[in-house]
Amino acid sequence: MEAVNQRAKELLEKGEIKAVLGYAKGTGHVRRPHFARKAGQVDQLVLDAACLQNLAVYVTKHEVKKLGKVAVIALPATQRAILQLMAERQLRDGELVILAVDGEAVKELDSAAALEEHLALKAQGLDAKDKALLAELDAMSREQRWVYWQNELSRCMKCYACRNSCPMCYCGTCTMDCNRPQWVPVASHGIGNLEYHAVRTMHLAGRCVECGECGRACPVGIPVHLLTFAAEESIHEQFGQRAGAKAKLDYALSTFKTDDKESFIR
Amino acid sequence: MANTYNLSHESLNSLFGALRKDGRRIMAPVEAGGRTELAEVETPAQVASDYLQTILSAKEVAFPKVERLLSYTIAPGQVDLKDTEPKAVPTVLFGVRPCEAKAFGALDAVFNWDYRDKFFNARIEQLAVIGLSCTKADEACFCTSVGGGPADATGSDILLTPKEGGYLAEVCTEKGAAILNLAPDLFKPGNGVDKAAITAKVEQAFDQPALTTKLPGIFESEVWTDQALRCIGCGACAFVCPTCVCFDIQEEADPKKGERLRCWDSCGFHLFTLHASGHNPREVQGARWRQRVYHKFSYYPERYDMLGCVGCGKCTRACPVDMNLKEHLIEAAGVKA
Amino acid sequence: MSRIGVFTCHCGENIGATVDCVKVAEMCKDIPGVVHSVEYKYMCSDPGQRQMQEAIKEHQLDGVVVAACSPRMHEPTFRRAAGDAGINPYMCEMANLREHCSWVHEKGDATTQKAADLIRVLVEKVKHNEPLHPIKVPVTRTAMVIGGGVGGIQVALDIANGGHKVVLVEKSPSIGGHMSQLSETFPTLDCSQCILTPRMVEAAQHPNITLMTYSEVEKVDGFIGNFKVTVRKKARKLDEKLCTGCGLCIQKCPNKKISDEFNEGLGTRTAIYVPFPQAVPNKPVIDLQNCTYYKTGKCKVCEKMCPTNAIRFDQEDELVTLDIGAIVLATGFKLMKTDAFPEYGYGKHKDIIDGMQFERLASASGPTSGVMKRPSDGKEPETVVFIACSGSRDRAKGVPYCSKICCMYTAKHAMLYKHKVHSGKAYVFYMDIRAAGKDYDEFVRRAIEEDEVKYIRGRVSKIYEEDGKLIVMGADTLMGGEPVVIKADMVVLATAVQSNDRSEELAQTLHVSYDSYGFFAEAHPKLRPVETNTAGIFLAGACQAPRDIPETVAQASGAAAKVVGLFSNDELTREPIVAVVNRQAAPVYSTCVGCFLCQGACPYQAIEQEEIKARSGEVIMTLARINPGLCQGCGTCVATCRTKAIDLQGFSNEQIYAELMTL
Amino acid sequence: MDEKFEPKITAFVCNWCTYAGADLTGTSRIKYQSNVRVLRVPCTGRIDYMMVLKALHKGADGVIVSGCHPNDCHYTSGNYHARRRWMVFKKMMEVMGVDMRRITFSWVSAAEGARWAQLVNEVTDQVRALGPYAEFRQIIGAGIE
Repeated sequence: MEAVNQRAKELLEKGEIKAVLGYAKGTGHVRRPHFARKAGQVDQLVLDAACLQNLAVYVTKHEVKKLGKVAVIALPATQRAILQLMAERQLRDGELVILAVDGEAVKELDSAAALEEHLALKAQGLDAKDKALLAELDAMSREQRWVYWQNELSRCMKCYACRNSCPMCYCGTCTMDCNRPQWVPVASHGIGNLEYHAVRTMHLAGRCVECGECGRACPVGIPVHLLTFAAEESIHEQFGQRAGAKAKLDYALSTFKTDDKESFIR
Repeated sequence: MANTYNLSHESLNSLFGALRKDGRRIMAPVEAGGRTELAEVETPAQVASDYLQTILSAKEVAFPKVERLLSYTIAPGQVDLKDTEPKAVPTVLFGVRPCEAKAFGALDAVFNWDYRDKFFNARIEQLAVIGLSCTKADEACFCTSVGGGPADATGSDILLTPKEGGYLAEVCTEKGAAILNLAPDLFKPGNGVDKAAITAKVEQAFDQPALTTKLPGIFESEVWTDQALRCIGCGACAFVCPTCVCFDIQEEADPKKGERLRCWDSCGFHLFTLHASGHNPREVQGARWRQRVYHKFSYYPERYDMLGCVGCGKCTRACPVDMNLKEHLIEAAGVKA
Repeated sequence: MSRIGVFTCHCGENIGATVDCVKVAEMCKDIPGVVHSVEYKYMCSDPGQRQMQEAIKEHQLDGVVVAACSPRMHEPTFRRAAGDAGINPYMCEMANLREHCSWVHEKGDATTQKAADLIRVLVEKVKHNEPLHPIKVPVTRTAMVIGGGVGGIQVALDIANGGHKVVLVEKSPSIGGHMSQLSETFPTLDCSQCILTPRMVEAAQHPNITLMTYSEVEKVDGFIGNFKVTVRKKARKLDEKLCTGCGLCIQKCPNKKISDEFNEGLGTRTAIYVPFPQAVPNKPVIDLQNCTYYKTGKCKVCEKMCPTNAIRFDQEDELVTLDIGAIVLATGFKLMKTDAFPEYGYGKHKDIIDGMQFERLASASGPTSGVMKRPSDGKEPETVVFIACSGSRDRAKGVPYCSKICCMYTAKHAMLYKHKVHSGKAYVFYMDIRAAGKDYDEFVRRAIEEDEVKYIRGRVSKIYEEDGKLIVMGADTLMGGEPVVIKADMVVLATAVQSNDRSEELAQTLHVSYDSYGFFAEAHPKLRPVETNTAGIFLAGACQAPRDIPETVAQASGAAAKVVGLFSNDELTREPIVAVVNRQAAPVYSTCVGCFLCQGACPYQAIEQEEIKARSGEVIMTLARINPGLCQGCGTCVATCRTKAIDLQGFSNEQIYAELMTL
Repeated sequence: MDEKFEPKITAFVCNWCTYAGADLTGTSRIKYQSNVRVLRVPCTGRIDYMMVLKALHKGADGVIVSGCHPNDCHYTSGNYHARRRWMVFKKMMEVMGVDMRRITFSWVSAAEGARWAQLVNEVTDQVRALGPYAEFRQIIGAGIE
């Protein structure tokens, strides 16, 4: 951490960046995202196991872009999200300083190519807990899954914490906000919730970097991340593609193979 | 009119029975999958035994997240409009915290300001609140800074305060008295308990009158933008808030029929103030965050002579990025108590 | 509120017998927005159409639903009629009461109800229709023909004679293609070069044709009428303007032992060379792989010898970008090589040759000057075995399709051999004889009956060498599968016709589709055989599938007619069923976020970038833009777009949503 | 279950293959059950999964999505993109517990008039046997006070 902070301070002092985006102490034991805008504020930055949020959610916001060049203290999930954002042309090379943190090591990167190379060295996968949850879901009968999700989703009130905390949900006008026509109802009733989460999942399928931020953000504890994880894992299985791994866009849903499996098609 | 009684743990069972016999639904905090949620219960055993607060506030019993206002069918040449009669079930809200009980006053201020909202009032009329004083608090709590307290009886028809062997019951309103009268034997005369000694210590964190005075002068301050850099613009804070009343009217229709729904909304959403022209008077998240603060601490006092915040801290707990309201108010206005 | 008219057609008895049209028309009056609903015996008839037109005027209709047959049948008819009556043609929709209802269901209430439902859906759609206007695209009246074989030459000449400019691009140093390598042609046995070379010269001298030989297409941008094609002119290392084609450099080149492509490896050439004496243009090219100077840095004999100082060792490839209105692909084919056949010795026997090599052996301009000599020792072969279907119709090891030309050229080869070696014996192993064509079967019969070529119906399982002979082991299936062993001096394999090298790469460059064998795909196998699915790109000859010369030439003229037709207008009119990216007032500009995930989903590369700039010139955002010239209106991008920023005119989200809401 | 239950089937078909195929069914006078309502789109690539969900929302008991066979797409590759989208959508629906026996994906070419009739009959019979999609209907209106 000291090395990261030292470097961040240097960059700020030299005026190469306008802010450092990292984590700071929050309420109780919570860690919160934090923008250090002056060299003196860098010491407030902390980095420990309680730092969880995917900070990439901030780098596409116009409020943040307006600050000028920002350095991001990027844990692996943040790195993947930034790379995917670059592939989706939401960030240019050199627009950010990425202080890639993996355990003790820190690397300073600023391009998609460098990120891709850096990420290639690491295996991406779900943690044991989420794997177990997905397996549990998988083991249920179809009817049980329906009941499970209807039960979970009944709590959804469409606060959109899952959407807004997701680094890949950067659209200026979300499809939920499109009302001509209103494909997905605004109300958080049964069908409205089902359709919202189906659309959210489909929109993230092939783009989800599996950080799990959506699930963490949900104030009412709906494991919405399992939906995007299931979609992403299935895409990886079926097409071999993974979001957040390539500098060049490799989107599973705008590519195809002529021999994609179609046993389900009559 | 507060009269104080003692209510034993054991007598709660009978009280619940009496309430249900009277045709009332009992809503209380329950444990569900590691969360504390408000749900219908039949016996006190179902009520969560040890909880700080529910995630969502109790407002949904009077102001549900989606409610039907009217519906219609379209037949050739005519539209048959059907008013919806609010489904107001006699309800006892059991075990809500004093902050949330107090919050019904803030809701009432809006729903009965210029127009008396039929739906809200129908539900409130059928609602009785049995509050439960707090014996613990966390860092998000700040009721004492906004005129409340862990044992504040405002808004409760009966306020229970835990004590050895049961509760001290303060019957505060006529609705409370009506409950007492359902099972008068259960309420044993009693008093003299030092509530302050039993209940949680919540230090006053800031000087609210000073804050309210200061706010108009710091509207243009950079501090709101700075604080809101972290805000991701979701509606979690507003949806868990016991006093947030903003709603959106949605019409769901096809060529044969339709209905008009009222749904929770949040001023934190970018869409909230977006004009059809594309112009957005609250263009940046800082402006939206500021609106939330000002609405509660400046506009509410101006218009209703009360605060739009009860210091429950639900927003802070629900926030995915830890926007701590208390901390940010102090930082913005320099009004540390 | 919309003012919609519904016109229900009985189609005589076709609809009326099953659907209660009167009741349907009555039911439709109750649909909100419908102000006029009638039924009529034949809506498509003249009085039917007139009735609709009068109703449009009388009732001030702003939308029309014609409930009749399939829109695939009469949509243009009714749209035109609606347009003539003064409303936008695209405000007219058709409900398919015939093919999708009356013809497939029994008479009854359910069927009548379905008919009314189908109309209701379309009425809701029409309420959300927007007036659309045909898209006009300007046309550059210059065609590019890729491939300078007989097909390409024919296309070029036909277009040029039609009065339009043509750029003929050929990758090798000379035009002429495979036909220039042939000795004689079936079924007339006239000399191939004698009929082709005048055409080559005509093409070269035509004022409307620009030849670009030794050139390849690198990049194609744009769309029908407006392509931008980048061509790589490979360096000949020669100033073509100065070169007179005297050939002195070729004579003096010291490196003479290079395998000659034109003679299919049966002869040799020099490092500076023209492919064949009648080459057009008759200008040499230096083969960089084999030139002594490029290998060792010393030599330059040609430069010293050249009387006009035309040699340019420092010449580089040149990239030329051209404005082109239409492109014709005529890139031809290649033959499978003899080394593809393990049972025939993997091509290691010199005397097992392919059909094209035989052509060179038989050709008067070939390495043997037309004298039959087998490649290994130059002896006259006394027995020659021809094997048809070598690799063709072979699902296991070759290609499953029929190569089409082999039956004919094998007969021709056998005949040519017999004409040259009267005492020789010619055997043909075949699977079936496919000689469908004018005078084709007669030609084969002549080989069998007059020239005594022995046809054996069966496959050859093995060829091996023994005492200077090739032992051909086959079977005669017409004799009950009896084994046949022939000691041959030479074997000619009629190897399969395959798509040309790098044809898939070229297809990708041009964004045209191709089949699994690399042949370019036509837009419709029957009705649009010379068009590709990419508007403005056409096909001629064997690049599409195996073809013989008459077919290639016919198709070439067909493609040319398409191009000339296209060029007969100043601008093109296209259906406005295209996708559009929404635009809004500042500061939103569009709901498009510029992620460009749609680009990959577009089969036509129609999605471009557009920069929104501030007055200062600063780029505010980069958005997607659909090129209406390229877009074909499939709507794949629409379903891909997360923010619903793209919509498809004629099948918009609003329209489809409205249709769904009626269900 | 209602004895007279007749399922509502909504079909999304592409203009060039399945719609044309269904036209051929008509021209060939092959009869099939009248439960299906066809919505025409240019290409399967145009079919947004929201259309399928909306069809279910509006009370369809079964949905058919059909287009050109692989390699036959009028637009070259719209059906390939659609196929991928369906693969992911199907997986999603399965994870969410939607009854995929009610959503049928198929290829029906312009030449397969008989196949269209057969498909519609099979789907109609299957969905009739399954009964109304009650599970899905239950969530419509649920959560509204």
